[in-house]
Amino acid sequence: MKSLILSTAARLLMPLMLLFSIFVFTRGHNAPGGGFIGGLVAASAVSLYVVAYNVAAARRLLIMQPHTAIAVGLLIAAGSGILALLRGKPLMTGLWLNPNAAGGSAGIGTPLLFDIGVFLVVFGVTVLIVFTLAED
Amino acid sequence: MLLVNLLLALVWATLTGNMSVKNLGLGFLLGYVVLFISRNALGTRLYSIRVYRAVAFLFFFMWELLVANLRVALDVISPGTRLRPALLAIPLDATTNAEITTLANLITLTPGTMTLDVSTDKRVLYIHDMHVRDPDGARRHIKLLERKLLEVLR
Amino acid sequence: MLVVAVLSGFALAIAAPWLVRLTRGVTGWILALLPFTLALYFSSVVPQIAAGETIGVSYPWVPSLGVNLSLLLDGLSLLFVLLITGIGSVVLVFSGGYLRGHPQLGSFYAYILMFMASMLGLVLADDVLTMFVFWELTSISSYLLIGFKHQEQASRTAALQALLVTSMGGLSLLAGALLLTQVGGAGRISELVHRAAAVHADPLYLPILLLIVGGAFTKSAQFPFQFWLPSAMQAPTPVSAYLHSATMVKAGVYLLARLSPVLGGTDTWFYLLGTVGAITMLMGAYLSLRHTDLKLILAYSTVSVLGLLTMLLGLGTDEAIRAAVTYLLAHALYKGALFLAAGTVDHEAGTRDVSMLRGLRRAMPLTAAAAGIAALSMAGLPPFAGFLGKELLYEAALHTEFRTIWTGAAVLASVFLVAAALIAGVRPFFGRVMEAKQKVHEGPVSLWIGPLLLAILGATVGLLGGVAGQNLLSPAASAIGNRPLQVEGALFHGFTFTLGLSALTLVAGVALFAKGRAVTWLGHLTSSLEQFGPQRGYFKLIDGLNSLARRQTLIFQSGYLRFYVLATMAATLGLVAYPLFASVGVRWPVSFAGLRLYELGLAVLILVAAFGAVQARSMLASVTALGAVGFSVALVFVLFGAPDVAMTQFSVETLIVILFVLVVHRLPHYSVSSSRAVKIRDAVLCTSLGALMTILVLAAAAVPLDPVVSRYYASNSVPGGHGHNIVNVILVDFRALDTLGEITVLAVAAVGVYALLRLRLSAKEEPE
Amino acid sequence: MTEVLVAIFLVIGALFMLLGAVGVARMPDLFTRMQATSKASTLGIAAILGAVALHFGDSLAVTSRAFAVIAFVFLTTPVATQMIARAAHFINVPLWNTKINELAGQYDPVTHELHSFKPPTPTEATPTNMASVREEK
Amino acid sequence: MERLLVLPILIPFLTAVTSLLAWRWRWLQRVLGLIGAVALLLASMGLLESVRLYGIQVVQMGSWPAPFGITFVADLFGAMMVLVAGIIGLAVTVYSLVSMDAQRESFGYYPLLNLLLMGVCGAFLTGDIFNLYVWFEVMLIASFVLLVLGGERAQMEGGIKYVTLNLLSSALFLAAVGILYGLTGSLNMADLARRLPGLPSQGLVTASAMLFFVAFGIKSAVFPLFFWLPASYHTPPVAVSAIFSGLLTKVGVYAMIRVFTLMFVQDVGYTHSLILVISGITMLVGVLGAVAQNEFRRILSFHIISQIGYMTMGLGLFTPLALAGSIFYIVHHIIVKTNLFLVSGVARRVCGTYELKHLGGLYRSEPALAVLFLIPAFSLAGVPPLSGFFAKLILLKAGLETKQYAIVAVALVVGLLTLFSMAKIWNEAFWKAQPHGEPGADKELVHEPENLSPLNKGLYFAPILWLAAITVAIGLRAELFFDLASQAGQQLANPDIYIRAVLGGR
Amino acid sequence: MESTLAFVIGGLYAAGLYLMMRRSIIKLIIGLVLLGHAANLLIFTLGQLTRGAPPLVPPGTTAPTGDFANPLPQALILTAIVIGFGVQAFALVLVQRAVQSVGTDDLDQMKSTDR
Amino acid sequence: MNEAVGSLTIVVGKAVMIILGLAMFLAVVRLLRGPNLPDRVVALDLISILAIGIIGAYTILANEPVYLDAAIIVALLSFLATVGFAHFLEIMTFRKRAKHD
Ligand code: NA
Ligand code: NA
Repeated sequence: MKSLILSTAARLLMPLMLLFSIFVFTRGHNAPGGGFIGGLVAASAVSLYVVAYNVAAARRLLIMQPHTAIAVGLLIAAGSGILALLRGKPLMTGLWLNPNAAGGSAGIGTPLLFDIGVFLVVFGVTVLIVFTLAED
Repeated sequence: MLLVNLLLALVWATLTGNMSVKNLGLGFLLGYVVLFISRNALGTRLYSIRVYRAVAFLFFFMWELLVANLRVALDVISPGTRLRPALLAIPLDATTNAEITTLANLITLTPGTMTLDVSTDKRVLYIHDMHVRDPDGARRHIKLLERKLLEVLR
Repeated sequence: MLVVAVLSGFALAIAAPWLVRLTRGVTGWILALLPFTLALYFSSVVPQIAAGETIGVSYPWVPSLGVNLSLLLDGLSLLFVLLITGIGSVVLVFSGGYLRGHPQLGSFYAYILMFMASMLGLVLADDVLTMFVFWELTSISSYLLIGFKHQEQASRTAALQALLVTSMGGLSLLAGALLLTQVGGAGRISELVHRAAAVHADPLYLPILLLIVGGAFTKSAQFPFQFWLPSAMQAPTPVSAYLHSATMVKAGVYLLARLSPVLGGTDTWFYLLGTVGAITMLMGAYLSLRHTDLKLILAYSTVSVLGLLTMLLGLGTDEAIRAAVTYLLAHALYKGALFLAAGTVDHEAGTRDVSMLRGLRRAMPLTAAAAGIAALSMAGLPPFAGFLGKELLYEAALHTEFRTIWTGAAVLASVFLVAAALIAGVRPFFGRVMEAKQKVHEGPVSLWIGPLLLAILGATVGLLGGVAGQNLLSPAASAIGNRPLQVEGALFHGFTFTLGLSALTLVAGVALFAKGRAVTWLGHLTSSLEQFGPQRGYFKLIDGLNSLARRQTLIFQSGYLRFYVLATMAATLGLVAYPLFASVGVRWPVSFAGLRLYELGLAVLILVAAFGAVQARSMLASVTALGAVGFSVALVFVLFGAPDVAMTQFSVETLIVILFVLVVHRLPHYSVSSSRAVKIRDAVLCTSLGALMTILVLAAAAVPLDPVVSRYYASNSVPGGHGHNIVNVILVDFRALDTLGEITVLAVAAVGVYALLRLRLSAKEEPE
Repeated sequence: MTEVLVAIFLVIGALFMLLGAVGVARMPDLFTRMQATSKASTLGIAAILGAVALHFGDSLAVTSRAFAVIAFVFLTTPVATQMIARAAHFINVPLWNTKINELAGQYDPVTHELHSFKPPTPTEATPTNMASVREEK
Repeated sequence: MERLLVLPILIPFLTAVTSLLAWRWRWLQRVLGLIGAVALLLASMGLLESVRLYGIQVVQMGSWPAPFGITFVADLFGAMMVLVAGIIGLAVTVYSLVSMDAQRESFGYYPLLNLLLMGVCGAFLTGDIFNLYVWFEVMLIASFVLLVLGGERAQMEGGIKYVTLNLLSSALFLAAVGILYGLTGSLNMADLARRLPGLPSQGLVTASAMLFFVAFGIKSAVFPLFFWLPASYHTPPVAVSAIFSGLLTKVGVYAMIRVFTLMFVQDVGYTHSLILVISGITMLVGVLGAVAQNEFRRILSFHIISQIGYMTMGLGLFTPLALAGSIFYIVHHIIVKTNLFLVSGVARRVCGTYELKHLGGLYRSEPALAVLFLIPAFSLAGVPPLSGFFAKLILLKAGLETKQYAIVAVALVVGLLTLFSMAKIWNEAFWKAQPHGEPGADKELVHEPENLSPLNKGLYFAPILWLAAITVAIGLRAELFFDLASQAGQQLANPDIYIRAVLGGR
Repeated sequence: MESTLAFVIGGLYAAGLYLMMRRSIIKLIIGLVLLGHAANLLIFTLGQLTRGAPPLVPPGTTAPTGDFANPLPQALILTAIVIGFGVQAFALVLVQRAVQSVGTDDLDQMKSTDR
Repeated sequence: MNEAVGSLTIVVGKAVMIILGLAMFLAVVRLLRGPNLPDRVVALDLISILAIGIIGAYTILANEPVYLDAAIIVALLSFLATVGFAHFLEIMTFRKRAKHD
């Protein structure tokens, strides 16, 4: 049932898609993109693998199983907001390592952390749905 | 492995449009991660592809594509008259998955022909050809393409 | 102390089930200590009240709503309180014997104590809403007691009937009470009394009167609500004696008496209460002769007396009020005794059918004595209390407008009641000894002591009428009349016209009894037909209600999802379109200025693709069309400066298509389709709604929005949010909480998909 | 100069894509339609994104991304085409005027494995009739 | 203060996420669920207390000032609703510990329950109309999954209707938000309240108000938008029914009251009169629906609709007293209705069915349950001195004061019919002896009756007792609750208080 | 373009609702997806349309120069799209399970829980 | 529009948009007409390719390179959609056949 052409192409396409997903994700705060699209593209890469091979093979690729990715993502997203709470500020207040830097180069901040959470959740959710449906 | 990783770093740098050492380093790192993630996906054979030759071949091929497209244009405008579609089996000399896949893609991109599938034992390629007057002639044409490609790849 | 009196009953009710377990056979005696003690206490304040004083307490409950736990002890409530506690003691003792060994005895005591406490609260309440609270509690406890033999269908039906009828009245009373407090400006009856004139003058007087009287009539089984009371005889006899004769059914009468200073004295009051009372009196008296069941005879005679009391309150003259309080006391005593005696008879002889009961005098001398004395009182024979009451009744009837009517009715009813008294209280004990299935003998002391005490008390009241009149009845009458009224309670006033009427009544009654066999048999034949005028109405109403409910549910809850969607859409259309078109000044300018051809093309494309999704005949074809719609919509986002949205739309669209394919490829084909007419109807409705949305958008687009919020985002995105993509900064910073919710939705959806596909409950392990 | 080149590339690309679309609309059967789209559209993409690369020629980031798109489309379109063709075979999509069919009967109807070509025997030539899978009834 | 205001969403969220991480350890999820429920209750109590002491509480998420950032606001109404959610959350969690089957538990029941609570609390606290939409969706999707978790056929069929109609509602809600945004450029509800009166075309505002009405009307199941409720509420496990019955429709009512007191008060003559009429019809249709049913949970489900009518009646009357009545009624209803569902679950456990025809004998076999049924049942019917009586009393009083006699009459009649169907359940399930048919022939009897161990019994009865005690307490200490409700009603009737708390003196 | 999109929105609503009133369960979901598009376009249109100027702050500056598209509706739509994605995915699987357990896609045969 | 874009580009760009729109229309016609599912899938694939083209042209027209990312997304994902479609079409027949045998 496997298509040779597809599975061969998938080996090349998947890393490219993953790379693009990271690219889109990291640019997100300053250009179109972000956690959601990044997560979706990454999940699409895994989905392509599911189509080209099967779920079991795709599952072996993952460092983190989708369930865990969802929970960890949620935790990171909420945690980035709670950090502010612990610092006595309202929930979701952005905290930056270098808040006074000019023009968008403030370095790492909790909103970026938040976006990582979004990435993980979206990735986990999409992969989980695709896996479950494809295995059914 | 190292080669592919470097290649990915380069792709990263071009994507981000920043060729600085720092960005290349980041690209290398990311490439490493990506490769780690897809470690099972990449069989060993992929590494043997000489990427630059493939790229060169691709540019050559694009030219042929452009020229021969006119023929398709004619077909599209008057489909009924000149079409002699046929489904043909082409015995393969290409052996590796990468070779077969590349050949299959090229056949599809070549006007008038289109890959349908590869037999499970990888010995026959099935194609669709729109202008078959002589099946063996058509087969020969494809074999020519295959030979050229294998020259590049091997 | 008043509060303690009320609350102690509730407390003891909660404790009763445990007490039964602890004290087994003598629980009744122990529990009776409470009402007995209370009776003693209330007796001790009789002189105080007789002197015209009142005892009042008020605790705030929900003062903001005007609901206060205000209790007031005056002459009228004292009379009732003594009846409730006194008869309550007797009934508790009786119940211990009557229901000896019954497995549910604990809850029986609980209910009856709860009832007693509620009834005390009712008659002590000075606040109309407080009174309502206790009023409802009496209905509830009555319900639980009528259904005491809960495994019998008849008991359950009767209980429900009583509950519904009295609760209906209760709600009527509630509405009336609320209006009354609103109109009268006070919730306390003792204050409302002073505002009677204002209440009478208010346009809401008639509704208030009707609502409150409605409550009273249902509770006191007045025509046409009398039917629940005979059904309620399904309850154990002590309950019938206590609730459905001596106390609860008098709550309606009490209410009328209590509020007569506020609402009484008008023509409406006079005619309404007088007429209904008289009809009830006659009907009850007549029907009491049509039955052979001892309890039913007594029940109908109770109905009759309740009508009589209502009539008297309606007449409202000094004589009438005097008569009312006297008759009330007399009736409570003799009817309580008769009911309990009937219970003893039933308990010992195994039947309540008066056509079979004979000659029990030998076997049950004490019970016979109690019943006999009570019956004579009921028949109005001197020197018993009943005689006093009847005398005063005739007196009142003779001294009121339309006196022939009142007097005639009173005499006629009394004649019937004499006969009924003899049938129920005398005949079973005399004559040949009946053949019984079981050996008949006198019951234990708990069974006979109660009726005997009550009967003797009735005789005593008659003999010592002056004392009772002075201390109990006069204060009560004064409270009703809101003016000093003396009840003398003398047995003999000389050979007056009323005495003549009394004699005539007795003679006629005895004659009726003697010929009673015929009457009884006639009653036997027709009882099933005649009894159920309103009764049938009730059942018809319930049936009608059920069928209306079923039909309505079939229509609204049809199960057709498309009907639900249709109804929802129709509602939306109507509700939204009306204000939009009805109000002036809403414009929806259509302008195609500056439109580019490719934009128009894209718009057409979306619509064509959507139409394709509608028309597609296979699921996957719809899915491809859907994909086309999604891609075109994404292009709109591209054209108007929304790359983030476009990218998201493209990827989501793709994934949705993939999911559709993943799912649809295992589904069957479209198997069904609606008829053409249905399709046209739906299309028309949907097009209208679409047009409505178009108009809304056009109209809203014509109103320029204030860009201040967006400008704030633009100017704070880099300095505050440290990002150049404003949309992304909104998502992860300005409105990050939305995004948090959004990923939560995603996470739940994934868990849902996972659970839906993986969790297949095995047949064994059903959900709890 | 660049502007003119951009314009030319744009027009060529657009025309190729239109050609592909006309092909899809007009060609007689699925395979010939796929022939039309797979070529015309890839070439069209190449031309249009080439124009993009030219237009933003001084920005390496943009140019490289434009080429990335071209490369990706060239990489993926044939694969996608092949997948559709394969599926179409199992659905038994009718072929227009196709005299020579060496693929017929080569798919194992149960395992979907594809045999190497051997001349069809009469029994094997029976098409795997999947009428029920075809959508329109 | 700022922490208190966000705890009601953070606690359930963190509980859910940690439970997700503990996916494989069911016992740990149970423990976490219990801890989370207790914590939520404590936090909600603290929140109400601080609102009571210090007035309306406001937090600007991300420190972005209103109307630019998302505002969380707790006025008395909101805080009371959160408290009730906490109460119900704890009751249902404890009940679930014993009633929920192991399979559902290991497929994410506790995380889902907590995310539902998160959505509910978020909806009660947010001061931003789009954020409200988001919380609605969180609540909705969690409820979808809870409803169909287990995948039985009835769950599927009910679930389809529930999902479809609620998504329709969401679509309308979203459109309404879009229109409102297009008219004003703002999403902050206080800001909207300030801007809307100044718009040139009030007809458009009213039209979008009606879109909101339909959207929230579907969620709160008013006539003629209630169909999803009776189709689905009786299909999931009883603990799920219980929490749905308590909280879901009330979020719709809450939102309706919120927008129709804060934002849409321009054309009260049309909007609120309409709400009043619809309330009356809703009461009647709902209670008649209940009369037609013969299954414990279906009866209860239809009563929800009927009682939604009472809640919106207060909004329709639109006086401070009436609003207080609505609030009082909502709080009362949530506690009582949840409790009745919990009771029905025990009845099912003991008798093996929800069908009245096959139920019976509970009066003898479970006397404690009988008492614990009567309390909420009579409270539901408005029998004094329980909570339902005062709830109804306030509404009646408000109705009479505004001379809306028709609605008062309807409310009274519906009260009687409610009593009727509660008595029906009592008659059939408790008083009647349990019928002994041939066991195999009973299709409804899908579950073998069983005896409960003392521990299980305790876990079953503890939440029922807890809720019953609250019902009684509300009745006996009605002044306290009415005082709260009327203060909350005052706040609703004077939106300026809210607006000033959010936007400051501007 | 606002007027044009207004008609598109109306058309999408009409099509979506029409599909939701059909008997086939899968059309229900397709209808829901169309409704989602309609709502998103509605927000987009009413947030005012600006051609070709994404709300990005050019590098090196702190605020966008000149005309730029309104970012807030875009953020709202993004949220709505993602929520819609989750909900639709779930609904889709629900439909699949419903069809499997009832054995048909005919909604008219899924009414056992109403009566 | 942006002053950095010459008038020729604008004219050509708009014309190209219209041509591509026309192409899109043809693709949608095929999508709606079928007659078989693979025909529709091919049409959908063409639509996404056309979308890439439109985005590319618009990138020039609006002189806004950020749209290119959208084009990459479409290229990556539409491929997945087509492949997925084809794959599950095949599975569908596979299952049916397996059931028959
Ligand atoms: Na922030
Ligand atoms: Na606008």
